[in-house]
Amino acid sequence: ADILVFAAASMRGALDQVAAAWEAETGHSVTLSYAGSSALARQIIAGAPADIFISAAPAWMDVVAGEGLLAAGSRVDLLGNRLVLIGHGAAAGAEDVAEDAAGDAAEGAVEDGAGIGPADADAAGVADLSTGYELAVRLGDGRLAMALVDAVPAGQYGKAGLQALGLWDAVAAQVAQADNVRAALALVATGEAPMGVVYASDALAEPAVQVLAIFPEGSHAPITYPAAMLADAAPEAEGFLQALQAPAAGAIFEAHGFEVRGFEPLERQ
Amino acid sequence: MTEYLSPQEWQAVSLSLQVALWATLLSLPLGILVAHALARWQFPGKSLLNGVVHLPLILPPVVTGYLLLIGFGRRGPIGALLEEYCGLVLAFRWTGAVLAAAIMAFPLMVRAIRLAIEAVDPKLEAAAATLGANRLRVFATITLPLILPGILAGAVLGFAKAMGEFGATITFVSNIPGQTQTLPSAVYAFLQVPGGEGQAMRLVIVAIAISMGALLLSEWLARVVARRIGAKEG
Amino acid sequence: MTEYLSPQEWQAVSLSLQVALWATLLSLPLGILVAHALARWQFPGKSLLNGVVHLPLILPPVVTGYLLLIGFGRRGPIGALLEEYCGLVLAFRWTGAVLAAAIMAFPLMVRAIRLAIEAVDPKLEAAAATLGANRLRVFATITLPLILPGILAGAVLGFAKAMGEFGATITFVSNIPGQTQTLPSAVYAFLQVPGGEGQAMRLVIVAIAISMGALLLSEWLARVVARRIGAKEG
Amino acid sequence: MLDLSLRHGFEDFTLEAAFTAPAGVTALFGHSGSGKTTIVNALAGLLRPDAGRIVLGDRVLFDSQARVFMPPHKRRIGYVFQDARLFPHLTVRQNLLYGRRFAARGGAGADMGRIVELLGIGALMERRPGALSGGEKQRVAMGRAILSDPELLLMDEPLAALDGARKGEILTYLERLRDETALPILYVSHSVAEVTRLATTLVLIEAGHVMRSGPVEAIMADPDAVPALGLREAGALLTARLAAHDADGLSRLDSEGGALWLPHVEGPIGAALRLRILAQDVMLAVERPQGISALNVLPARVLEVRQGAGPGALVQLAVGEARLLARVTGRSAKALELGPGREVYAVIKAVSVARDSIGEGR
Amino acid sequence: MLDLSLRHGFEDFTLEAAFTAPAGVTALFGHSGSGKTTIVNALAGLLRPDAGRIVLGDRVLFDSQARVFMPPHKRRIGYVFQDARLFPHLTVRQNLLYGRRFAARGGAGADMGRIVELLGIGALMERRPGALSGGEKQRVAMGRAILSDPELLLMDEPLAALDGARKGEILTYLERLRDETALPILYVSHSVAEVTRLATTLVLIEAGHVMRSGPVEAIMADPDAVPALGLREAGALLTARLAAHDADGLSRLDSEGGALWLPHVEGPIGAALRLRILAQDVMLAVERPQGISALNVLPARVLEVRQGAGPGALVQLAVGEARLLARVTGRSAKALELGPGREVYAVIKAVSVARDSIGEGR
Ligand SMILES: Nc1ncnc2c1ncn2[C@@H]1O[C@H](COP(=O)(O)OP(=O)(O)OP(=O)(O)O)[C@@H](O)[C@H]1O
Ligand SMILES: Nc1ncnc2c1ncn2[C@@H]1O[C@H](COP(=O)(O)OP(=O)(O)OP(=O)(O)O)[C@@H](O)[C@H]1O
Ligand code: MOO
Ligand SMILES: [Mg+2]
Ligand SMILES: [Mg+2]
Repeated sequence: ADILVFAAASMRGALDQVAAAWEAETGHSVTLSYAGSSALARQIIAGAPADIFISAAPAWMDVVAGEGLLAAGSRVDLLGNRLVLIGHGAAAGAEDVAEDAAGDAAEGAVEDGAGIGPADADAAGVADLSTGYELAVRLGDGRLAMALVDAVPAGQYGKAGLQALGLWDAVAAQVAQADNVRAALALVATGEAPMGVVYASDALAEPAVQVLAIFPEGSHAPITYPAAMLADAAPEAEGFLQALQAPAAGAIFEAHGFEVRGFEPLERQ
Repeated sequence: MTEYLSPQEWQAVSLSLQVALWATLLSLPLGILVAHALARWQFPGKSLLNGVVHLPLILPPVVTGYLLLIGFGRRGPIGALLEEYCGLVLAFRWTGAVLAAAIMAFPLMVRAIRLAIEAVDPKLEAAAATLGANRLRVFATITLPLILPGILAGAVLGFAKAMGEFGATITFVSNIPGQTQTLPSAVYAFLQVPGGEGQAMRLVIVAIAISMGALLLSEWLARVVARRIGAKEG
Repeated sequence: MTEYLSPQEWQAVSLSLQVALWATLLSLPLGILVAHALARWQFPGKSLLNGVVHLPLILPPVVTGYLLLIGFGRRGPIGALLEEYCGLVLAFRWTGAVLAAAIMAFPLMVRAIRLAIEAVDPKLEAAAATLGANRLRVFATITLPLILPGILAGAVLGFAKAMGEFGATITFVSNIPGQTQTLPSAVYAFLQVPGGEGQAMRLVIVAIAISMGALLLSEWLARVVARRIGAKEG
Repeated sequence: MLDLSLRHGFEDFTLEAAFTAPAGVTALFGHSGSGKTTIVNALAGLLRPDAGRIVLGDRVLFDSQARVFMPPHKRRIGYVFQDARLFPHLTVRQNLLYGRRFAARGGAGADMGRIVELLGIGALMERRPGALSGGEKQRVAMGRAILSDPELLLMDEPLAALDGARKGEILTYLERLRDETALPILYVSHSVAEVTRLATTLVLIEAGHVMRSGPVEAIMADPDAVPALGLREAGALLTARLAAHDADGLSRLDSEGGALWLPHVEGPIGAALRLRILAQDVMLAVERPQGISALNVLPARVLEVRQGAGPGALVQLAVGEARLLARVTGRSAKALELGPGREVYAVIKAVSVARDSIGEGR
Repeated sequence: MLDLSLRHGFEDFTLEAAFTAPAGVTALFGHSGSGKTTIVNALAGLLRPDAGRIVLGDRVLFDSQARVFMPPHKRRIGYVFQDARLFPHLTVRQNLLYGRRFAARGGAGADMGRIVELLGIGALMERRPGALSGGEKQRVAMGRAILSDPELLLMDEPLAALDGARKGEILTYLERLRDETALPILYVSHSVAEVTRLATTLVLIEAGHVMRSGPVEAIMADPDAVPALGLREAGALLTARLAAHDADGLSRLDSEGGALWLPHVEGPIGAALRLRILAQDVMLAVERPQGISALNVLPARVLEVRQGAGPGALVQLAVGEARLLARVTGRSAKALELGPGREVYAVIKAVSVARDSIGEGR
């Protein structure tokens, strides 16, 4: 009656709530083990007794799938996310153009709280990051905080996006790479780095940062959080995987800044 | 205090204590042996042993955890053997956390004990030998009591390290509440949630309190022992 | 060998060496002072000092890194002062990596040196005092030479730890190739990518080689020193 | 019976010594730095000599050719170190009992209570060595070695740190140990008084070599050995039998050289004793002197007069069956016309034969 | 001038001592465990006594009431420890020079070369203490303390580990140190011979208390002090002047008690000397003896006869201006009818006055 879920650490806030709701509803219990996607995937390959794996990037889910450890047909693209450019507090690296617009938008997003996803932020007036964005100018001699650009998904997406927008080369030398997205966020939140690239979901809950711009869709591969059941999962796992895709869960995820992907129906054998 | 921490946090605290204590106690005898070998014996492969002992210090903890996972996981060569012949499963159990913590603490422990052994006057050991004590008895009756302060120092270093160990543990046994979620892993999990710093700090304070308690206890014990030994020279 | 590592990896290797060396050298004098205070002096707040020294061991490295960021960042109270009055910037600089490594290595260093000091026969120090040497001179001419093996042990422990330190460093100064990307950061990055294990291991081997070299060197030096000191007792 | 032949080189020093120590007390006598401790360490197994052979009774302890090296704990050799080497973490009592635990006979050998009393350490039993005076430490170390019930006792200047009274008591005890048990003792000392009182065999070491070795009486009465022992310490050993105790507190001893009156000598009538009569305590007279305070006047015949480098002369005398040495000035030797065959009287003050020169004989 | 008054308690031992040590050598004499090292440690500042006051010259080193405690390195007190305490990481040379670096006069005091030669450690200069014998260590320790150019020298049984010949040489040097420099020395010893040869002042310690203290001549010639010193060591000190060197190797000394012929005594004519004449080396005769080997026959008058507990009697004699002690048996005392006022002859063999009982006088 107990299922074990291995989930990417960045999902912690939202997933805890979803799991609590499901436990209350079904009387089953869920244990959530949060760590980096890479560590979790390797552990599953090494025989970890997980029932469900939620990765922060398709690549690690692919690796687990490649080992033949997934329950056939159980993999879904559970969530999506958006990448945003953030600045520290109200005094983002550049005191000019972006300040008012972006600042107001971010504050609005925070104040309005739950229910406002990136799309809403978009609607609230935060501009899309464009090729014309004077990123290097605004950055000055400050640092651009990102997750490891060649290793951690948020960093990889961010690098791809900046490259696509033609902004990468100008700032590449100033990128400070953190070991995960949360650490990058902390660099901006403390003001050590004036700007950073993080997930919209991270930016949402951190009052010390403001969203300056959103990476346009298509500037990088879609950000996807795949979820799947392991081949030898407990039977209850299936119920939880479904609950993750239910509208109630979707609301929670959206409240935490994730995009809820068009849920694909589970194929049952 | 019950209100200060949630039940799950209490679990992490007590698990960490349990892991650190076992890691310290289990590795102590081996640590003393290895320290003695490095301090007093001459044998081929001594440098190698010395190097291996220091490895966990040199390697990034994640790498140590990764190597443990490969070696001691259920599918790893040693892990599979242990499970088959001893019925001992380490991976994703608190026992695995003990192994990880013990390995990470080992070099600190060995160094402290080794320094203490090297400080024992070999003339006293020689005197014991002339009184009929063989090597083992000399060790048990002369060397061991004289290095007690060093052993205490090693133990408390090891315990503190085991309480703080994170990278190797989470990589090896993951972060399963109630089973492998130690205090540092819980802190890590909090730090993944925006605004979780405050909660993380609450746990950090608990960790500090425990380790400081152990530290004070060890210092007190060391003083008692030192007073018993009295002046250096007989 | 040039082909074995990419230029960027070479950079990481040499930066790690640089950071570990500076961290060891810079913290050694303070480490000796603190070890001496803990071993031989009586003063109020001694337990507190002892606790603070052990903190980096007890705390998960990420927490240490985070605290460093808050304290020594450009906006941190200490960091701002340092920048204003000493022109010393730590955040995102290799100097910050040195600070992180030094702090993480500090408890190991202090413990080793402290044990060595406690093993020095106070009667020899008393003899030096009767010959006219004041406290400082007694320390410099008697205690210090006699604890050289302990200092070496502390230094090599500190160096190894500094070579392997990852969590606090990347949290504090992040990972900027050529400036703050140390060997462990590079290893970590490889381990995050599927199939990167092989590349990570390549770097790990370099790290091991360097630290083993330091270890062998320290053991050799310790033997030389021990031979000079000869038998324990004068 | 100990048979030893060793070669060992330090940087600036080479030891090349061979001697045989029969049962009893063998004294190693020699200047500071002459190699005494080195020999003793080799015996105990704490030093592995470059070459040689050590046989104790029927056990080969060391043989460089046969590649035999018995480890120290199997040798059953008690060692009183020049530095006390007490175990700092154990009380005096625990130090004393340390060796006993491992003793073959379960410590049936010496009686703990008696040794503690003799060494005067009864009040110290619960102290730790850090709280002992120098002499106290040395006494505890002695007790520890004796109580380990060894087959050979090595003592490296055990009495150097003790005062005269305590020294005398302990020497008396060591004599008993020598006579009552068969325990052989190898005794390192700088003090001729100690040596002659205790030793049955004497080994003179000089710069790493054995100069002389043999029965102590022979060496002590030999003018040739005088330089090594020191002039002031030259003197002969007499074996005597306790013949009577007089009411005025004097005891009569019958020696090979005749009857001697000495201040009260402890012991039963008939007991065998050894007397050391220093050459400088013997006065010579050509006529039997009258009205003097010296009680012992023995007729003697001069055997040999050896003029020393200085103003003194050593005179070897035949007194009955025994040999005595007398030290006189050259001026007196001339005045008294001393020469081989001359009949003289040897005058010995009763009180000159000090209590600590009288040992129990063997 | 040293003025000391101390109280200090260990668990089972209480020291309560006060004495004054004038310039010259003050000997602390007492049984093992009587508190000698404790006193010396307090002087050096290595032990902080419970109460008391120590004044050296015009410097207050310790005063419990005034809360003065001068740290050891400022006291300028050289200390030769009972255990040598050489610095193991330094060579013998570096050990010797250690104190000199801090010496006030930049080590202008003693001459290094001379001390090294005298101590016989020239060949050891580049060795480390681990490679020294017990006696060698002690000699280096002595050199180290002397070379630190102290204002007071403490020596805790410095000669215990040395052989007779070396002891004699070093005593000679210490005498010179005493006489040529004004360096006061506090000397702990168990050996009366050493004490009487060196000391000008004697402090007898018993169980933590000062039993007697005063000029050494007075205490040595006092039959009351004999129990504390040991019977065998009883004897008087004579002050004499070197009067002549004879061709046959004898020297004449003019003492307050008359002329004495002794084997060659080193020194220039006119030099002041101190002789220790042991009570047991003095023979008494009622008529002047003839034809004997003893050269020195001094007319004397009995002052007091004190029958001891045993069979012996101590006879105090007036010989000219001087006092002598003689030890005879009760039987002889009766036979010779010794009693106050009796005129006798004191017979002293020339060779009895051992070389190490002749010190340079003051
Ligand atoms: N480890 C060593 N290395 C070099 N030389 C040594 C060593 N140990 C002793 N020696 C030398 O060997 C000689 C003999 O030393 P040993 O200790 O046997 O002398 P000893 O006769 O016991 O002298 P003492 O009466 O002073 O104790 C000395 O000259 C000493 O300096
Ligand atoms: N630290 C201590 N704690 C308790 N008792 C002590 C301590 N140090 C010395 N004593 C005791 O004090 C007494 C005097 O010791 P001290 O060392 O002064 O004697 P000593 O006269 O130098 O003797 P020795 O001639 O044997 O060296 C002894 O009975 C000793 O046991
Ligand atoms: O934890 Mo994730 O794997 O990138 O944030
Ligand atoms: Mg010796
Ligand atoms: Mg003493």
